[in-house]
Amino acid sequence: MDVEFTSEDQAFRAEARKFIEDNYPKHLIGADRGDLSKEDFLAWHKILAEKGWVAPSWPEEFGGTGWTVTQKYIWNEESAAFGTIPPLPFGIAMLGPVIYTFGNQAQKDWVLPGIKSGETWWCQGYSEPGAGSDLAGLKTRAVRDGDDYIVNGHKIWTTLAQHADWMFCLVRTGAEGKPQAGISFLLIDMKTPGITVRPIITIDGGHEVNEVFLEDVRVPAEHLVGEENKGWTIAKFLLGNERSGIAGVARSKKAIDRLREIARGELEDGAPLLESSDFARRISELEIDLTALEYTELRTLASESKGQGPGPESSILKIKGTEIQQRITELTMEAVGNYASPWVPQLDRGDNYRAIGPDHAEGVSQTYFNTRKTSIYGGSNEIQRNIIAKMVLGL
Amino acid sequence: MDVEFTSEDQAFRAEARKFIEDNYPKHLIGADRGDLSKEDFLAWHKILAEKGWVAPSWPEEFGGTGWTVTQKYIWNEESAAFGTIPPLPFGIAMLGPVIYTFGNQAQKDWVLPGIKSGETWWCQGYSEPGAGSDLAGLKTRAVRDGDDYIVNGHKIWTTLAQHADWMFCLVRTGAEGKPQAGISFLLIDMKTPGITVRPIITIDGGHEVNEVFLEDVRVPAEHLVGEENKGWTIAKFLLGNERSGIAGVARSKKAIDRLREIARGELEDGAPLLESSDFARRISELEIDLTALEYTELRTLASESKGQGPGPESSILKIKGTEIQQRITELTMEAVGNYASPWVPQLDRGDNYRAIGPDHAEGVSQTYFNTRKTSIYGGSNEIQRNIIAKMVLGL
Amino acid sequence: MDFSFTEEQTLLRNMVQSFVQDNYDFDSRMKIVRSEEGMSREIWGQFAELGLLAAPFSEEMGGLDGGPIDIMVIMEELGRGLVVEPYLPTVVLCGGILSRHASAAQQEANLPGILGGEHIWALAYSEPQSRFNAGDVLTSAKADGEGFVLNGTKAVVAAAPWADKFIVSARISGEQRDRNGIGLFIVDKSASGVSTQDYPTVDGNRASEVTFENVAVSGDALIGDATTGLSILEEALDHGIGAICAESLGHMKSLNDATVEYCKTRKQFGVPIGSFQVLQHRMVDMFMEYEQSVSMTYMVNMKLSEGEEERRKAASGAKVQIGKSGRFVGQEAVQLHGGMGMTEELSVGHYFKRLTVIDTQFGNVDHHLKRFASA
Amino acid sequence: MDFSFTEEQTLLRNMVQSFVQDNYDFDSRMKIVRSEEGMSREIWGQFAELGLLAAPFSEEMGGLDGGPIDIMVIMEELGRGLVVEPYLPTVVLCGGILSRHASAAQQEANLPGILGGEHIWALAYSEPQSRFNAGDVLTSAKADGEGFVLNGTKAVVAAAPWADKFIVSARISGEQRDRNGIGLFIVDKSASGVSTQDYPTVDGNRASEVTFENVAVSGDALIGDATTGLSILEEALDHGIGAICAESLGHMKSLNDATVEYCKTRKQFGVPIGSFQVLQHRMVDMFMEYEQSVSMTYMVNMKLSEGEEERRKAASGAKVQIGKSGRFVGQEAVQLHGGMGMTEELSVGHYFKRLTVIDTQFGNVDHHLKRFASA
Repeated sequence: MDVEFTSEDQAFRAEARKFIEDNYPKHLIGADRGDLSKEDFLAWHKILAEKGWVAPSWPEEFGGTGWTVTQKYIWNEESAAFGTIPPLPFGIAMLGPVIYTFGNQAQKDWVLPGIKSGETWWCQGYSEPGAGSDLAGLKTRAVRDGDDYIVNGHKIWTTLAQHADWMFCLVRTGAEGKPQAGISFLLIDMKTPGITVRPIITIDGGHEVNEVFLEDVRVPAEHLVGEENKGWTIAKFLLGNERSGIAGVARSKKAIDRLREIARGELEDGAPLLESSDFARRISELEIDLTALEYTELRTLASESKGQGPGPESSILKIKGTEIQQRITELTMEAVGNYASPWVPQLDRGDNYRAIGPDHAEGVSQTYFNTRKTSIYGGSNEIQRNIIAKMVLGL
Repeated sequence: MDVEFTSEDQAFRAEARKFIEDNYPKHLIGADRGDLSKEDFLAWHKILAEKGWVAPSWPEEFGGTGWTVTQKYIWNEESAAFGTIPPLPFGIAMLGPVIYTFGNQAQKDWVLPGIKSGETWWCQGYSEPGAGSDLAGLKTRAVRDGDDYIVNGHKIWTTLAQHADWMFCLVRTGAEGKPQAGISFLLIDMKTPGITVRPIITIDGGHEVNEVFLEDVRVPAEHLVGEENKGWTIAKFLLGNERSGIAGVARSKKAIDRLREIARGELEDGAPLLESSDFARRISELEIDLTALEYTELRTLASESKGQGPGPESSILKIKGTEIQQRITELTMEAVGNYASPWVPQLDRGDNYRAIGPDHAEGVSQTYFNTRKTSIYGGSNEIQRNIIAKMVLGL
Repeated sequence: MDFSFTEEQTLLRNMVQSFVQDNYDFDSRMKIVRSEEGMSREIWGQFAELGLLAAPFSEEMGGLDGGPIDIMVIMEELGRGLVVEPYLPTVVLCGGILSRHASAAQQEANLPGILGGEHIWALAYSEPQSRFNAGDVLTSAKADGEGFVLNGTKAVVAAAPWADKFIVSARISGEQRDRNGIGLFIVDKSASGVSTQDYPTVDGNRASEVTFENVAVSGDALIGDATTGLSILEEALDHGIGAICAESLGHMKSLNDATVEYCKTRKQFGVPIGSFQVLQHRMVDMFMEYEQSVSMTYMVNMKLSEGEEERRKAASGAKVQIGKSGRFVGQEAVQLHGGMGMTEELSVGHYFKRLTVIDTQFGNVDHHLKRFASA
Repeated sequence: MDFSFTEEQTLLRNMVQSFVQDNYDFDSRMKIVRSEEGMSREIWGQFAELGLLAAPFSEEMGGLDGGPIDIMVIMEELGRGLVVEPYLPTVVLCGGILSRHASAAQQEANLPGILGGEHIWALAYSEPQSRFNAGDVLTSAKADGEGFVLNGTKAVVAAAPWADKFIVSARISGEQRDRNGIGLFIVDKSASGVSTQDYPTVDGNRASEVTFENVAVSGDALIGDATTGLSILEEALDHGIGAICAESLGHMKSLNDATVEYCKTRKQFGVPIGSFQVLQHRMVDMFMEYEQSVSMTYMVNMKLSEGEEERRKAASGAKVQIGKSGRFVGQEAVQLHGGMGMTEELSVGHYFKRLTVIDTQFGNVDHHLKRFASA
């Protein structure tokens, strides 16, 4: 048991850092996610793709990097420390592993390259108005008609669907047995007639999620992944992967650094807020909880690297990771005091936009409001606790 | 809406205070509950009985004081501020109201005077090993045999049964319908053959609770209160009353005063612990929560005085009251630092007993351990939340 | 000791409740918030007609002789409707200062405009560096003949975009954080040298950065004197706390009702989600937070007229309670509504955002815990 | 980076685990605790035979060349059995100080007695007024010829009733809370002027108030010198933290296992209480607290040999985690066991009490949050 990095690891860290510093687009340094255009989202993705570093978690035969667990950890740390915009998760983290695990050769051949290059923007058609925590309750129907499926239904919370070229989608193809039994996993071209995307504006004033209406949408049957009615296995596989990336330790570290910086600049009766023992205490508590989470994630990664997949224990990473993110954004909002109130959501900013109060106060409330979603999405934290109760504790 | 006391109320406060100061037994000032003999427990009770003040909550016709809600509140405040040993709850708070509400004339005539005078010490035979939160699951059986019932069963958590003359007891007399349907309320003489009391030592080292074994115990049928198989109504009535006294606001105020006193005497790097901003903050949080609870109790009392009985809302008083008591005892233990460790439970103290560390540290850990019971007994705090969810929120 | 409302107070509550229900449903509210001006002058006029703007003032001043409990009743009901019209700054804060401390001449000149609904007022007291310390004042008032000249910037002044008049704290003498030497001045927004940068706030209100550049005011613009300015201001802020505590009760009650209702109807796994015990207990905790907040709100509003020390302690204690409870209730209401709670379309998120601002308004939990401990 | 145990460490764990299971079940433990002496010399002898007392010492000293990770493994398993025999004070604290900082002569004179199980040691460092500041020292060591004369009282010295030898902190020079001027002395319990008042502690251990009255020690009783005493002591306490963090893992694991098991079998309302979602989520939270504690325990024990600043931060961070988690797990285990959890008959309450003491031992959460922030 040893927490030191080998000299090889240290060399890799230097290489990773230098690559980011030399190649990360200058205009995106410190960019706010809500302000990004489609091109902005993809800029770093494409640079990484060229370098061959866009999908470190994939097996090498499909374009992964072959890095050790430690190297991946270092790469994440360096990316977060610099504050890069991570490659889009929908393709790299979500669909990619599904395709190389469950897809046929043709699907591997056309889907994986598009994900890596960034040419195809994918979105995730899972949730429905009546199927949130109870995902298996989904009602969107796909009926076979010759070589096609005809899809009708209504998806919701579809992140960044406004930019998407394709959607991977859970649909109901069978009505018998348990609700989980009749579900299939389909790939749908967003340009197909019958698809309508409606924006949902969230309480932070942002447009990140959408409703997607599907009306008699014709999908070639070759875009079915795996077997018909066996989609639930794929869905669970994907959710498991989603969970493991969600701890966000390195980004939370960076966010605490920023919080500390803000608290150093904010004054309370003339003294830096950071010197207030109450405030310092709460930052310390956050740091300690984050350290614990970091080591919990490292322990998980270590057992994964020994061939044990991410088990239900990884629900801890989701729960603790999002709780910490929420506490950081809350404390950051608190740090800026009265200047948390001014409201200038990204959507409303014109060209003559002028910040209110200190620069570091900008958007902190929006970030706080937006971050409330993290305990809801990706399987709510209540659902994650159910998973641990059932799968780990056997209750 | 007005928080001032009238001049009548203020005169009553002065009278109450003077009566306590003049009449409270000197040797019981500051006495620790675990050290009390049976006589000690009853000394103040008997003085109050003589004065006619032992049962302020009872109707005047049965010996109540006829005080207003405000006067009762003042009496509780003054009693707690002085630190009196309250009259035994089993008779005054629990059984008395049952008897004058559900008992027949003969029962009123012999039970109520004994409660008031302190001549009869009652204990409560409710819980059983298999019936805790699920009280209706009780198994102790009473079978009619001529003019008697023959009782067999096993009660547990019977507080101070080692001193009791009589026990009021829930027994199963019918086996049909819902579990609640076949329960009866019996009064049992503890000297009846077939009764065995076995002490339970708790983690604080004290002997407060017991098991009571009943083996072919013969109970005259005249000691049935209310109708056979209708005891559940009485049980619920009694639990409701138990809940409303449990907030313990005035005693918690006194306990916070003591905590503050201790924190003034304990030093941290040479300065009083009370000046540590972390510690002061936690005391303030306690005081604020207690103030809120005090006003919540006052609001409940006010609506009771308008004829509305204690509703399910009073579960708040139980939950918040016990949470606050637990936090106070925990913080008090924390205040004394290393001297929380020495362990000299009451049972082990010989005549040559010598305190370890400062006097104020004595017994603080025991009190903390003992107070953990408060969120378990009288309907656990989980059960209280179930009650609010069902009865108040309609869930 | 008495915890009942008078008959007049019950009538007042019913009146405001009906008015809000009839004229200020969620859609109407959002229309007002999104309008150019961000408030409704029509609603404000109706407030005047209903006597709400006159409620707390004495009969001699043309008012209805109400007190903090009446304000409490009004604010609670305005909270239920998430009303943005500036009752708090105009009537409670500035109106309160004028009625308690202004000279007869100042009252005669200014109160009729408030009671009649002609003028909106804003209290310009916080500064970019002051955080929650109202005595941290850099804005200067330099004596100039009989009058004063004001220079400085006030931060996040609620309702300033709509206001006709300000009460402005400014330092006549002393150092940045001295308790003495602060004066409160009545300043017309139209006065030369006053400029504002207006913006919406996260809770659907409007505020401004207000700059005073060599603004000349006459000597009778000063309320009280230079030694009492901060005391007057702190008293007003404690009254403000009493009022927003009540307002927050309206928010919490609305959120709790909406959440229980939602959980009874929203089905997952074939059953209403309200049948899950974890969610039930969460709602019980929300209910208890609300009840404890009601208690502290009653407490503070009964104690606003007590001595300074007791008033401060009551106000800080109540503000801590409301800060914590409002945060908990708001966050959990969003959580239990799931994705729907995150959308602009539902009122839930808007109550949540107003409660978030209330935690900061007049000082947050940390600030008031310290003030409580030192009182 | 590597989170796996060596084969030797796994064997060590299995050995201690079997030993505790076979020789230290709950009844045996309670018999030992309630015995006149309060510990078992027989068990202690077996520790020596099994090599546990030699585990962390270097081969030159006759040890098995283990490190903090080995101690962690041992303490975790001793924690599962609630073992009271003084491994922590003898081997980890005093043994650690001797092995790292004593002179060759001091080591030769003292280590064999520890490794062989002949001598029990106690670290006498806290004082009635010192709370959690090991540098707050009133006990004096006055130079007297080649030696020193000790006067003062040490408070709540764990294992002192059983000890043959003490390491005592005493002030050679400077003021009460100066960092410099503190020496660590080896003192025989049998030395003239040493007296103890012995008592049990709430966690089933034994401790003493130890008084030194004109106790004369020779110059070679001093470990290190007068400028490094506090540093040596703080390092030892951080090692102690690493060890009790591991011990607490044993407690938490036992409590979590017992609670899940109890909730699966205990029926109320006709179903196992473990089927109630609120209790399920409570147990999930207990599980997560345990997992986070495991992480912090690994972390601190890997960092004990790093530089002082990193070691301090790691130790304080871990102690905060264990303090909070241990408290939560202990309280909830009692709560979920209901009345049974309150009885002396079940092991639950005893784990709870030991965890309660661990929160205070070597400084509580408040203390270590401040130390963490200042590191």
